[in-house]
Amino acid sequence: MATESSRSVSELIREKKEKRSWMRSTEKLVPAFLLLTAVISVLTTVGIVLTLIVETVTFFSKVPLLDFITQREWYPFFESDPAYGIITLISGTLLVAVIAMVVALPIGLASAIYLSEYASDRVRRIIKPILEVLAGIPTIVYGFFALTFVTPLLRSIMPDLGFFNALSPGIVVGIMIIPMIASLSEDAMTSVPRAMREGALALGSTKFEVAIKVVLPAAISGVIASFVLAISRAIGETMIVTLAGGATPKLTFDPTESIQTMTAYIVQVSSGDAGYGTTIYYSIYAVGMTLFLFTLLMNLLAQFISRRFREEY
Amino acid sequence: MNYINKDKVAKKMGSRLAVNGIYKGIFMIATSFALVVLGILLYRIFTQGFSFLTPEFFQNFASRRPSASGIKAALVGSLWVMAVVIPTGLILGVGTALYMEEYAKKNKFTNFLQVNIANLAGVPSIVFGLLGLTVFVRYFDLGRSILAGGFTMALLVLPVIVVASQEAIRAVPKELREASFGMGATKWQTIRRVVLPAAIPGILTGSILAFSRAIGETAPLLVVGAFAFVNYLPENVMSTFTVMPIQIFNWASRPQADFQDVAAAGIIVLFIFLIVMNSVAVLIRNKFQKNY
Amino acid sequence: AACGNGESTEGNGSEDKTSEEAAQLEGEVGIDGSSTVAPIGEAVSEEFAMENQDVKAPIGVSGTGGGFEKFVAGETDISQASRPIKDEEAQAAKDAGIEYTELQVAFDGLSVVVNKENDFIKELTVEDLKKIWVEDGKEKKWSDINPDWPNEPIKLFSPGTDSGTYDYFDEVILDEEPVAKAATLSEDDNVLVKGVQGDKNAMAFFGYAYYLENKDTLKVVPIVNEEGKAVEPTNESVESGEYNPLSRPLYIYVNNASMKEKPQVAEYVKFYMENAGALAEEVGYVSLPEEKYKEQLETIEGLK
Amino acid sequence: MEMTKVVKERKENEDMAANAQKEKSIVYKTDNLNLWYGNDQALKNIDLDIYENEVTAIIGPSGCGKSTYIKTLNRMVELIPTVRTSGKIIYRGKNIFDKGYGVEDLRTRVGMVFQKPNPFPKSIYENVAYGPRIHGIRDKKTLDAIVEKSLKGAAIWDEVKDRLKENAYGLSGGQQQRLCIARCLAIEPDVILMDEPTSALDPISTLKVEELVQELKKQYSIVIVTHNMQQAARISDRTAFFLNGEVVEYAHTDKLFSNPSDKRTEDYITGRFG
Amino acid sequence: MEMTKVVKERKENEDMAANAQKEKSIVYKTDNLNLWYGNDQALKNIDLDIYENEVTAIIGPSGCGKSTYIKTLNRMVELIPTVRTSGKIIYRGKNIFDKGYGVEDLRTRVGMVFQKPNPFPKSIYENVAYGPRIHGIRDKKTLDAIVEKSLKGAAIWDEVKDRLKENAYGLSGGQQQRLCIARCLAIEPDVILMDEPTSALDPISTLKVEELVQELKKQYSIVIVTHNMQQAARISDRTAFFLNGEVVEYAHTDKLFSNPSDKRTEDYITGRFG
Ligand SMILES: Nc1ncnc2c1ncn2[C@@H]1O[C@H](COP(=O)(O)OP(=O)(O)OP(=O)(O)O)[C@@H](O)[C@H]1O
Ligand SMILES: Nc1ncnc2c1ncn2[C@@H]1O[C@H](COP(=O)(O)OP(=O)(O)OP(=O)(O)O)[C@@H](O)[C@H]1O
Ligand SMILES: [Mg+2]
Ligand SMILES: [Mg+2]
Ligand SMILES: O=P([O-])([O-])[O-]
Repeated sequence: MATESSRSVSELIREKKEKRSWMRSTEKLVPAFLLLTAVISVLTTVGIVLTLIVETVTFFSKVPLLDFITQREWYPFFESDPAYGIITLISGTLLVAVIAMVVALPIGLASAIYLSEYASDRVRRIIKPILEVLAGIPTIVYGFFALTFVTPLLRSIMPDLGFFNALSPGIVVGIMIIPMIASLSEDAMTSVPRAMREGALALGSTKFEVAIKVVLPAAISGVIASFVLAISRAIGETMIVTLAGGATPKLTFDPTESIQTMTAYIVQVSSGDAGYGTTIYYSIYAVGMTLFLFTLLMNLLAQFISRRFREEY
Repeated sequence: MNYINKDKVAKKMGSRLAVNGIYKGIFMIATSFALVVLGILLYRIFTQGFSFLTPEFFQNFASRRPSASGIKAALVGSLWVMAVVIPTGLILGVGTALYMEEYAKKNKFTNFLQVNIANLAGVPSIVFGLLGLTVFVRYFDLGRSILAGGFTMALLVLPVIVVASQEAIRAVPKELREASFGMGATKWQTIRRVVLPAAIPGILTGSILAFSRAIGETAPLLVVGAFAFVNYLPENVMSTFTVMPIQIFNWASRPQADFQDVAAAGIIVLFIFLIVMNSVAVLIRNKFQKNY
Repeated sequence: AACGNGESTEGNGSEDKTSEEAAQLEGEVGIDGSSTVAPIGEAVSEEFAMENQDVKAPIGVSGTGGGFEKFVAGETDISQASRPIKDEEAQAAKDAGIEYTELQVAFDGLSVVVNKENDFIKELTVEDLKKIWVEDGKEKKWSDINPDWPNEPIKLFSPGTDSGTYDYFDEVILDEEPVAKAATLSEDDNVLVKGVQGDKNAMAFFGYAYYLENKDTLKVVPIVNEEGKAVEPTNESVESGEYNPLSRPLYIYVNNASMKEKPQVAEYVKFYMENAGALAEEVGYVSLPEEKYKEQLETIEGLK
Repeated sequence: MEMTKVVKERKENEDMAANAQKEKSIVYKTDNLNLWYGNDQALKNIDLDIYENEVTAIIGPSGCGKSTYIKTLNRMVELIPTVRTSGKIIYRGKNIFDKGYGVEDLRTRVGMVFQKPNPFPKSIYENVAYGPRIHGIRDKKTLDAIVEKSLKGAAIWDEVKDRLKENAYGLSGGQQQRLCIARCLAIEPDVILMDEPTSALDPISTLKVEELVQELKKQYSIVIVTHNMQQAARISDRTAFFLNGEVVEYAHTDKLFSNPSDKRTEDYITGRFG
Repeated sequence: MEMTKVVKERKENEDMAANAQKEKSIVYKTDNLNLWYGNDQALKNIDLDIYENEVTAIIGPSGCGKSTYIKTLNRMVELIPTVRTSGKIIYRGKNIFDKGYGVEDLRTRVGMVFQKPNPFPKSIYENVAYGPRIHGIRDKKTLDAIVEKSLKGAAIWDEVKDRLKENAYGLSGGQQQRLCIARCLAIEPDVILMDEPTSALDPISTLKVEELVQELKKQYSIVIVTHNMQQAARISDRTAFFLNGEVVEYAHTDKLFSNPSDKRTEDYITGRFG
């Protein structure tokens, strides 16, 4: 280690340093730029809320808010006596969401448990990408699947079932969100420390006992959050219910009946005949706003749950 | 004074093991359910659309005659839209994630940002369509262009990219950052030379999945105003366009039965796209997984 | 639909103008509007592009109302419509300073269909239809219409309430009263076809094209016209106006300023009028009488 | 570092124990055990007998296979998918690698305490009751009794008896570790395996756990891995010195520390490496 | 554990060094340093001088604040947002806590080696070239020279010279640690801080690193945290014994191990706790 050359490196560094005063400004500019990108996400929300609010306000100048909340029928197209009872669309939306959850919750959770507790690394590596493909299938494809496969199948089992019903799209929406629940819950479960599992196994637990009594309780916040996010996705789902749910707004909780969801209504109107400036046109924003509030509520709930019940380990 | 009766414990063991076995079976069946559905879906679409999947299908524009119909404009349109979505989504998404993970202090604003991102992730895609129509098409006067559609889709996938990037950035071991800081590196040097390279596989994996979802989205682009019939290729980002899901939707609502099969062929192409993208994501993930 | 007229269409197009003239045209023609009319427009654009490679004529399907919205905002040159423009829309156009011309492009014969197994319906009057479809607070049974018919509930399938097809039916049959609440609605006419195919007590109405395509699996109901004659929708009966009141014209609305300032738009509209008849039949609609197209061609000549 | 002193201080206890050793029966007999992680051999030809009601210490530098060996004794090592073994481990007369040997059974009878305390994210009570519960004990009274007895056995009862319903994560590291020991005692095991149970603890907690181990050995056979040679000297009856996956020396603790027969052992215990 | 012997074996070197010590200047002067993580005080009234071209060892039980202290010397501890400090650390005449004191500058002159080898997931070459690069050195020739010199300085050149382009993760733990030392040498620091640099290494690698430290001290001042008292005794000139965030005793290494002046130090080095 010749001192001569050693001197040169430290000196070089010092020398370069003086020349590179621009580095200081980079250090200041970069965070400013990054902050800007972060602010865009806020602007997006602001944009959404503004877009919705402006038109929604116009809507409520034509239709009293009270009617919107209390009426039990949704017949915007009857020019003589239109009815705008949002509860009708909400019931359709919830009906589909509930059916979807009945399908997706047990299956998604069971898949998550299988993947995180039982499956070998190799199996997991094969199945997870397949689930991701399932999650990435365009919803319009699912829509046709519901219409041309699931509905006829259901009708062959239940001859009384209408051609349009809440059941078929509900089931297919459920299938669509299985991967979401499976993958988010699996993440939550695999992040439960190994030590916890080892502790339980060392006491003579079977894998099932480890999964149900130790891992699941420890991961419960993540699991519940995945449920809530999935519900929110089910509520926001558009094409499947548009295609297979019928377009009959109805205040019902009978899954065999045809219904309309909030999203399906928006699609119906925005691809339909309603003229700009009509009450119907503004109604899609009021429905959009309701939908936005609904999903906002679900998301806040999910976050609250995962924060409130986050286990300390 | 023993409380544990060894015999009883031994006897119980059999039934516990049986329960374990039964549930393992149930869990396995549940997992395969999704796979079976995927199988049925693929089978139906392939048998229906396969006969239209000819080379001409890729070379032709849409036509009133099923046999002359092709997906060229929609395929290229989707690619153009992705060419806008990917850079926009990555710059905004990774930028936001970097800001939140590396620069933001733990304060109310940061917390608000995080909540905001999570909420955006849950906003129905059709609402993004309304936003895109109002802001990009009308307010910024971009018209019904690829740029307007691409920006709308970029905002739609933004939350997913942000969350995936945040996770990837967080997963970069603290030790690597320490090593870099320990040598007198500045924050941005550390990020650019250590954190980002190490996080890129994770960022890409999450982002590709987000982009592959964008490829299949119909509703927001319908609202923003992608055309349903286009018989030319876009020239630049200001061109009008159509995309695969909209073309498929258009075919599927035609009266002629043959168009249903053309739609199925379109779905196959879309699927191939998705599977290629997902495979790339999986490859990246598997290749870089065990680096540290 | 028969492809029989395809070649003659192409022949028609190339006769009228020299190819040099066409090659000079470029730019975009903005078209949006009715999803019902869209297949005709698409066929026109497809043929038009063969001769005018540099003109872009994409078609949007925002629906008749959505199309007018864009038309009024000056975003499109041509708006396709499955019904005439409404007063409010016309007013909005006036306010925006948009002048336009209405052109008919084809007929659609709304077809009333029932399940293939339905052997008792021979014909229906407009009054019968109204009785069946209007909302009156009761469940509809076949026997309510005709005591000889089975005492079974009727399953109704209708196009979405926001479609031009529904609008037209509502106007001419139901006198703008609401359709029965029990009716199942869908935005996608193929879905209605499936609904009727699958239910022996089903009845639906939808565009002529969807009936033509599913002729073998559906039974079409002859409708008693104003002259008291029961008529089935066919190309002839629709074109001649014998099939009434359920045959309706389809329209395009053309922005007059675009016609003047954009040669490609003028050329496109001209091409449309020259070929609409043949192309409409090819995609499942019925052409207007020949004279009607001639008449309209003259109208547009005056706009250039 | 007056190791010899430490050892001498224990002489009295030792004498007694030494006499008893002849009668003591063997709990675990390890016979030519080899173990591979994938292609890397982590254990080589291990032969080792573990005696009833004794504390057997395993020492050696990092990576020598201590943890691997102790985890093989209750087949926990099999959780790592790449692991392969050859040879035998005879526990109470049966080879634990035999086909059909119930691994849950084995682990019920052989408890384990880990390096880092790993209580479940449940209440203190539920942590201890977990084992009895999965083995089918539902009766509240019995469970209460078991919990109390186990916590007493782990010398932590007095500290937690008033807050049994609180989450175990509220306890200090040392308390958590004793809770884990209590959890392990609750199913009344035959053998207790401990992998560096005090390495994450402060000196006072360490002392408590050490005292506890001395107490427990009256009822249980204990195998303890430790980095800390003083600890091995203080609490164990026998010590095995591992190096690179082999047992270099296995002897009575006082013999091994005062008069090691292998040069490597001597180097290690005098701090020449490790 | 004949610590005294170990210490004696080093006497010869020591004598020489001891003479030189009077003239040695102070690199770091810590003056009444306090440090809190949130509300928990981790360092209490630390006064400590670190001398040029010496190895200063810091020992003490787990959690006593060793890592915290060493990370304060190059202000790395500030990466944890809750940290607050009071007092002074004078490095080469300037208080590093002064406003306007360039923290990047400080860290450029004070290198650090961590407990777990933490090479970047890049090639061996790029790992070493990282420091010079971020400081603006681009010239390929100069970089090549620096990389070679640093790898030689860290006694790993011969092992890696043929695979400089390979990923550093392909190296063994011991090699990785020496690579990290090379990386640190590449920017020619004045002081090198080492936080338990051998605790994750096997005995042979440990030996190599220890020899390297002895070599490096000719040019650099070294502060080393270690769990291993033998190691402190083997390689350091002075030793500070930390307990609960305080410096219990700070003295020449031979003095501290052979004749500690504090009872707690004695207890610790004789293995009565820890
Ligand atoms: N999961 C694993 N996969 C591959 N190799 C492993 C694994 N676990 C341990 N090893 C290797 O097996 C050898 C023995 O490891 P083991 O953990 O048994 O050592 P140890 O003596 O307990 O060390 P320590 O004192 O650090 O805990 C080591 O070389 C280690 O690298
Ligand atoms: N990031 C942190 N936040 C809060 N407290 C911390 C943090 N890091 C360390 N501490 C606390 O500060 C004290 C000193 O920790 P430090 O890591 O300096 O100990 P150490 O002597 O290096 O221990 P070890 O030998 O285990 O490395 C401990 O009580 C520890 O719990
Ligand atoms: Mg170990
Ligand atoms: Mg430390
Ligand atoms: O799209 P339509 O307006 O014709 O229903």
